[in-house]
Amino acid sequence: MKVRKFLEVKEGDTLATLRGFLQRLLEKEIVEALLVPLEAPSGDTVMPALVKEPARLEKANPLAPVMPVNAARLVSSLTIGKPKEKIGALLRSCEIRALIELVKLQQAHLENLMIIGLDCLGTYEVTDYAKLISSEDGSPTMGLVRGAKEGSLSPHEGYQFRSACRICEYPVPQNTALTIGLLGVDGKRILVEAQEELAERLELTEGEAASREEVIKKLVEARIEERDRLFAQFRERVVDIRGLLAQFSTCTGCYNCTVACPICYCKECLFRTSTFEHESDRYLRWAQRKGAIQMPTDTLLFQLTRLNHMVTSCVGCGMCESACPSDIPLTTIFRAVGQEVQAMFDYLPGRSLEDELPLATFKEDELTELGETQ
Amino acid sequence: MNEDFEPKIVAFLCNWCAYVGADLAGTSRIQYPPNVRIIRMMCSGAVDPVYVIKPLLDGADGVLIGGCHPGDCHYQEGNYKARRRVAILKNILRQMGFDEERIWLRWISASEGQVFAETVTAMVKALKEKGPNPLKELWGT
Amino acid sequence: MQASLDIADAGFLVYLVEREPSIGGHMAQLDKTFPTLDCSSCILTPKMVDVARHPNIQLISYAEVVGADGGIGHFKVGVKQKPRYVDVDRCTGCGLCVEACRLKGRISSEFDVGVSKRGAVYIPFPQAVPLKATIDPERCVFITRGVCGKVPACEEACSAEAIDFQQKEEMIGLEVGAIIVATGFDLFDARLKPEFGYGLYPNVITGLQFERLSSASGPTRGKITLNGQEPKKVVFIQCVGSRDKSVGVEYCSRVCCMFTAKQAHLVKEKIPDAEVTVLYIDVRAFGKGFEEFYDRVRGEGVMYRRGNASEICKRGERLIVMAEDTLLGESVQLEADLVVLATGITPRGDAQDLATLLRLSTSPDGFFQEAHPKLRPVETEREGVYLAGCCQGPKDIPDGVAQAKAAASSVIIALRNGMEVS
Amino acid sequence: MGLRIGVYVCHCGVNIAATVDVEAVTRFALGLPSVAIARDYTYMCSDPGQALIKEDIKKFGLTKVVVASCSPMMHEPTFRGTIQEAGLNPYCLEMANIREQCSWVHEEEEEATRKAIQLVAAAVDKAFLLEPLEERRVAVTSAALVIGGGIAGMQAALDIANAGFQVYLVEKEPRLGGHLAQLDKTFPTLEPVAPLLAEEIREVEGHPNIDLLTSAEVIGLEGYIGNFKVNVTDQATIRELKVGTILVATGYDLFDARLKPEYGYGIYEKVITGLEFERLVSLSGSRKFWVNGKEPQDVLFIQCVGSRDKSVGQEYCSRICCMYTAKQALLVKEMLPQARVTVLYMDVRAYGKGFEEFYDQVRGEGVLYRRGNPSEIYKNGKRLIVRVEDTLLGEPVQLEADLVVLATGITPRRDSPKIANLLKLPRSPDGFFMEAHPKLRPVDTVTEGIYLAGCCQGPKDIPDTVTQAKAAAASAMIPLCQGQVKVEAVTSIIDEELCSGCGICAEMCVYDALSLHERKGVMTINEVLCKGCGACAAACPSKAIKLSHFTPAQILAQVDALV
Amino acid sequence: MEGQNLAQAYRLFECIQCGRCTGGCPMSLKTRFNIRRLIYEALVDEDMDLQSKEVLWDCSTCATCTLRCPKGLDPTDMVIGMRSILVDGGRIPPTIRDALKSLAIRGNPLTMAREERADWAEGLGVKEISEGAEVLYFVGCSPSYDPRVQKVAKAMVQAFKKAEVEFGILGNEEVCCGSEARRMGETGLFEMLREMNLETLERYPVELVVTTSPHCYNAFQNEYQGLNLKVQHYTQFVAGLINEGRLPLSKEVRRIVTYQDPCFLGKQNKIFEEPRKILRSIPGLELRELDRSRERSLCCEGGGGRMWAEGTNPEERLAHTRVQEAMDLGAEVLATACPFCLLTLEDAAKTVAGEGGIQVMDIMELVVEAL
Repeated sequence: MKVRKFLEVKEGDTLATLRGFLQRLLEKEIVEALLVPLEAPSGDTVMPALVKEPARLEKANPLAPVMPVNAARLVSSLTIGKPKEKIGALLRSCEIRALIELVKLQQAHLENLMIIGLDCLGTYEVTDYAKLISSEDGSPTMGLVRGAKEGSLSPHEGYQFRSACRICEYPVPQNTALTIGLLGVDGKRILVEAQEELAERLELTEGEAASREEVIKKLVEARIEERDRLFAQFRERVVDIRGLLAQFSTCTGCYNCTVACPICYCKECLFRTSTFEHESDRYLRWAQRKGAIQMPTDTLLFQLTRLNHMVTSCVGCGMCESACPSDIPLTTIFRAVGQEVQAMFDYLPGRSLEDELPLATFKEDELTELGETQ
Repeated sequence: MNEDFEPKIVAFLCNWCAYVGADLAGTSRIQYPPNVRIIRMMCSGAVDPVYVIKPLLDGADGVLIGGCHPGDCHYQEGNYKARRRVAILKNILRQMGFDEERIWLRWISASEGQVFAETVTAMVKALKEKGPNPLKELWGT
Repeated sequence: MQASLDIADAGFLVYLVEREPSIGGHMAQLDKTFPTLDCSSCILTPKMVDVARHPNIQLISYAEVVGADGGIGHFKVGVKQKPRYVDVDRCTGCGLCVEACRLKGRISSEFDVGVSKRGAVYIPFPQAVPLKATIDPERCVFITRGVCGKVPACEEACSAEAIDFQQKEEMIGLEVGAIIVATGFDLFDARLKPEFGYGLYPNVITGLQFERLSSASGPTRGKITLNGQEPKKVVFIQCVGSRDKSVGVEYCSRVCCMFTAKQAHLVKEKIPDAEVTVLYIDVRAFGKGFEEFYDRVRGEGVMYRRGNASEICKRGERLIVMAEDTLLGESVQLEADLVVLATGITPRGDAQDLATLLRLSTSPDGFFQEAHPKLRPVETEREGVYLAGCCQGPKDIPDGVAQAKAAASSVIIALRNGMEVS
Repeated sequence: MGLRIGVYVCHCGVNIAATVDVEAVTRFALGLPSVAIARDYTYMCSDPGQALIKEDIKKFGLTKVVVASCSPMMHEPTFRGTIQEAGLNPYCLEMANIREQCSWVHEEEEEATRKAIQLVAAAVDKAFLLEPLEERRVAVTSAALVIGGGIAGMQAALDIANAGFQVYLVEKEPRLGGHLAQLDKTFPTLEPVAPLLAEEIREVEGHPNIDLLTSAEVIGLEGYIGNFKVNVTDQATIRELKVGTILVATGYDLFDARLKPEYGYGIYEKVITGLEFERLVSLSGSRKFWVNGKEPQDVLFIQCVGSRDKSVGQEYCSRICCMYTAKQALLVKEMLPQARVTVLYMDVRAYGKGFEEFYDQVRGEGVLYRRGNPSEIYKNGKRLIVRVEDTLLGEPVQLEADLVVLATGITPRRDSPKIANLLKLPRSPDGFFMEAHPKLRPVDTVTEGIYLAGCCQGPKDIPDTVTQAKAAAASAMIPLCQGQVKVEAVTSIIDEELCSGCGICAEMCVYDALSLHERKGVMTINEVLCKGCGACAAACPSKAIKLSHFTPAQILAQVDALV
Repeated sequence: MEGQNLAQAYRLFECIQCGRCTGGCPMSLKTRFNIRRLIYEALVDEDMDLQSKEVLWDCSTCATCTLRCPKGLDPTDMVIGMRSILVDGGRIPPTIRDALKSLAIRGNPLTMAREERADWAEGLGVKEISEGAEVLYFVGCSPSYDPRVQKVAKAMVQAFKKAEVEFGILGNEEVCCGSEARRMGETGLFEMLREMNLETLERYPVELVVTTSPHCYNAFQNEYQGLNLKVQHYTQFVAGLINEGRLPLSKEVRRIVTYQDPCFLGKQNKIFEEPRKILRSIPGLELRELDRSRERSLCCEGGGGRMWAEGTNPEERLAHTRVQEAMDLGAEVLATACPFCLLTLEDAAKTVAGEGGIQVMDIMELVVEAL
């Protein structure tokens, strides 16, 4: 049974307390290595690192509201070869959900992996975070941590969270072995949820966070409101084919989205393989036939195909959009389209390992009207 | 309806039922409009969504996928796979503002030459009502 | 066909002699098969093509066996090749001659059981194997009367110059190690039960005619209509020419219960508001999936009434089927727009001649007699001659196929042993 | 040498030429890149037509051939043969169907010609990308395994052995014979079973080609058609057998009459099953028939006990009970002419050869058939009372009986899930093993090289079982006769460089042809098992798996040419 | 034990209860008479109470059940057997009893005097067979006594004479053929009458017996074991005469005629063509076929003793239906070739069509019109 315990915040320093807690995980050999964001030497961002030496956790900063990479990709690399040592991975909700999808796609394994989840208070684009941290206002982190108690998570003035975070309904991680909670918890303590036996080894204290559920609910409701507003805007934009073109026609075929996406697991994207390599005279023939052809070719085909491949598994982390040089609103597109397609099969990506991937299964008695003469 | 407009249809037909049905329409000399171009597949379950999107982006006005009736698949379940894929694809395209009714999935058995001809005829009619694929003009295809 | 394929696959040369212009038999005429409702031609056509293409099978169609001397390992079989009046090497099966024939649409089609018409030169059905035209010597006016315009229309139409009125009957001598008899069956002639008015009322049809009517490749393109009208009340009558000593058919035909159930289902499927009634004595849904199918068909609203019809007459435009519902213990008069007679399976008309020819015996029911009813169901009294399919007794498709394969097994054994000796 | 394509456009007499401007199509083809030669001819499929292609292949050094004519369903094999004879790989052929799907369905020449031109262009573009494929063959171990030593297994074993092949016959029980050994006489001929069976067993036991393993069980299976490895144990030792084909003849169980408590089976000793009746008659030596030392006056047979009965999960008909009941009723009547023998039935299913005649005979001897299936049995004093509605009278009646015989149905063997799992055999909803196709492949399974015989596939009487056993034997010995099995040339192929090993393709494959290579982390394909449907390829996002001859590049090239 | 005995005697165990007998039974259309159920009750009910089964007298012994039975059983015979039991037990309708009594005493069921049997022929110059003739005309009871049917007998005589057939009648020596007696369950009486007729017939060296009634024809043909004479129904004989050109039909009879197949002639003896042949030979006559004809003809209810028993539903008569069907065809004449049909149908015609409506005639009457 999971129990809810607390970690007393020492000297009002939440980050230090958290670092200490993580060190304890290593020292007590609860895990043998930890994947956790460390502050970059430049100090203006954080990057995930696999840490074996507890002392190196002095630089750990899981609270920094920035996510240069969805770490599910890294967990995939770490576990696809089935590690012999137990690895702990400190992840945000969207990273965990992506990981669940990757496990179903056999791109990651959960054996010898301990998923440590952390309440996500929202993230800035990498560039915004860098600006914020070097600005005079100081750390963009602590204001958020302070607001966590009431759930009032407003971005720094003049800045915005990433669009994915603004509409994220999952600030609290699921499918974890250990959850570190900040929402609805007063600043003196950090909430820790774990299996009873694990919790006992962690030297935690008893306590209560009575308003936590209430705070989370309010937060999610606000996010959903924002989400639906964005979706509605999107749907208005794509009522017809012009909308489709408006969304995608600026694609430059850089494939950054596929690189940033935690779920795009193909070794090489189909569109970068020989199938879509053409001889020069072929391009010329097309141009001849049609008068003009868009170059690079097949960007629209690429986007629609990627949508088709990914949309059922998209967890909405928004990394694609962050990576897109053409500012295509990929988060909204994938989340909005995904919502309906996923509903067709009652599928929520990242919800559970039990749910079958919609593209990997089918039923004899479903969709029976399709194919019959109308 | 634009009577002069002749829609272009690409059809993916399974080797065992629909393609044979199309052949039967021929042997039975059942006439239908010449707007359809048939590509033979081994199974409707082998029709990749890319194959459907590609012609539409290239300016085809409709895509027809023909498979065996439920339960009749030569490969047991290929047509069910096709059905789910087409359902997902149609849903996505519709949400992206593309007219999903340009994609038809139909079960046509080897003995249904007439059904094949009727399907093509009906599809041509429906596409004439819709007019040309707007991508043709807008996307320069 | 199945037996040929198996033996040929095992590496032996097979001569397949078929009396009709095309192989395929009765199954080619069916629409769907029970209980799985597979489309009959979808599963049969590939098999026919396999036969035609098999390097070890030599197909001799439109020919008849006229004698078989010798014994196992060294039969000498005489085959009479009937003239098609079409050079099969040149004929491409394009059908231009068929279109051109002056008698087109004038001769009742055997394949469509009279539901449609063909000409004197014809290809029995679009998937025929071999896909070659044949001229009906009894109907072609050029053959019977010696004139057909200046040049026979077919000859004029044929660009492959395949029409050949000079063709004569030919005798072919074959030497074979074993013989399989798979000559099939005839359907009971419903005219022998005059009380049903078959032949008198156009809307009293047989089960096989129904198949052509409901087949997508049939004359109505799968629409169940009579003179363009959809029947709203359909009555199926079972055991027409089965289990009936009064017409000398004592045995059960084994397939009618299920083909009727299937046809009743098809009516319900194609005309959902039709009232469908099946009159039966015992429903013999004995095979795999049969009872389940029978359950399903009843579930779809097909009314099964126990009591076999006694008579059909007319009231106005409608047919009246007179029967006793034996469960009610009352006579009933059912109105019908269409009555389908489930005619049973009978030995082929020439079974007795063939039996004499091949020195086989027949059982009292007129089918070929197997060596032992339990343990040697495909062997005959004559060593080296085996039975497959309905020539031994009524059978459904899987049982027919199984028996063909069983006969093939016996032949393979015989041939392999012969090989070792020589 | 570069790509050199030859294009051949057939007139098919006037069949194509009347509607399609064949010369225009040919001229067009000649202008396509890589097309070395394009010709039209009256009948491409005729010998001179084929000769033309063969000459050109040599003369122009063609690497690919496109034939525009009738449907590939008609002549693809023909032209494949043609180019093969001229030294090309048969898969370097592409056909454009300009007859069935063009000239025969369109009347307007301009449109039909335009369509034909496009079809030819698409065929040329696909031909451009065609790759030679190999029709491979794998060698077959010249032996067969038969699982089950009942009548089906024995008959199959004998057939295969008689054809000269080694057969391993594995039987779970210490002796051969199965259920048949328990029967007294057969219907409808009333022949005693024992001598028939004894002869069959003697033949099996004495056969030089049959290796008989009794009290033995199959515990492991790997491999595929032609090359199965089977582990068989007789409890003490494990033997590995190498066989080319496997025949499953594991038989059936009888329905447990206790599952219909309303009949009081197991409570009343005078309520017995049909099989118990057989033993009773066998033991009493067909002379006297006693129940508790007395001749019964009223014997009642109840049909469909555990058949056609959804309430006990047995939806299907057991096929044999009607006739064995008729036979048993007749036996009673013969032994005790004065006894009243009644059969309670729903439908009498006397469908087989001589069955209806036998049923007529049985009734003629005075066996009373009453329509109605009983609801319950209870006791009144020493006699049994059977409550039933006589549906022909439309009245409930209570019948007295001294002996009630329950015609228990046939059910799948209790261990069939285990066998199914071991041999990877699907089962139909009724629980019996499923055949590959209910109509045309009644003894094959979806797994090539594994065949079904007898009641493990569904209820059957003796002749049907023997027939099916022989049929399965035919299927099982064909690969042995051939000595090798052909592998489908058009199969899926995996690009290991691209494969991420996600396994979606394996989820799509109904033939179990795909598996994850543990070490490499990529999928591998068993080409012997692959049937070339392409479902896997359609599911693979990176196209790391493709269907050969129908690759994405080839199909997209066709699309490109057609749009 | 009645049921068991019947089951044994009539092989009832072989019945599969398919219902074809009842389904085709004309009486089952209007009464509770259900022959399939009677068979079943005999099988399953050991104490079957026949005595209360009034419906047994509904059967007209048309034999459709027997003809339709797929298992070769003879339900008609079973009904007769059941009636025998009733007769033995004395449970019979009074009208039947009178008819049987008359048969026993007077040799006819019509309670007419034996010595008046040949009165109808008075003045027609008909020879008695004792005077010697090749053809014996067996007149039968109704044609001898019933004024309506006598016309048929007279027509016969006229035709015979025209064709110069050398014929004679038995006169008062003739007794009933017994067919109806047997069908009313009096097997003993039937056998007695048969013996009498056989004895009479043996005395005369005739070559051919021609009957007016299909019932007599049937009895001679199928139930007179030991009769070595050729027997013909008049339709056969007359058709033969026409064929041979011995009976020229020269006068036009401009009438639309339809024909009722009598059960004992058609269904039971498969004589379908000859009556039609005769009708078609009459110049000017248009023959229209009833839907239910030949093997599917509808019984008039006159056979099996039904001339003397009303049955359980006397209001509804099949003859009415039949007349109506004939009228719907537009027929002016409903022709038949059986005295019972003639009487029942004519009765019905009066009720349905009234006087001056459709006419019911025997074929012979039409023949005579054409002479």
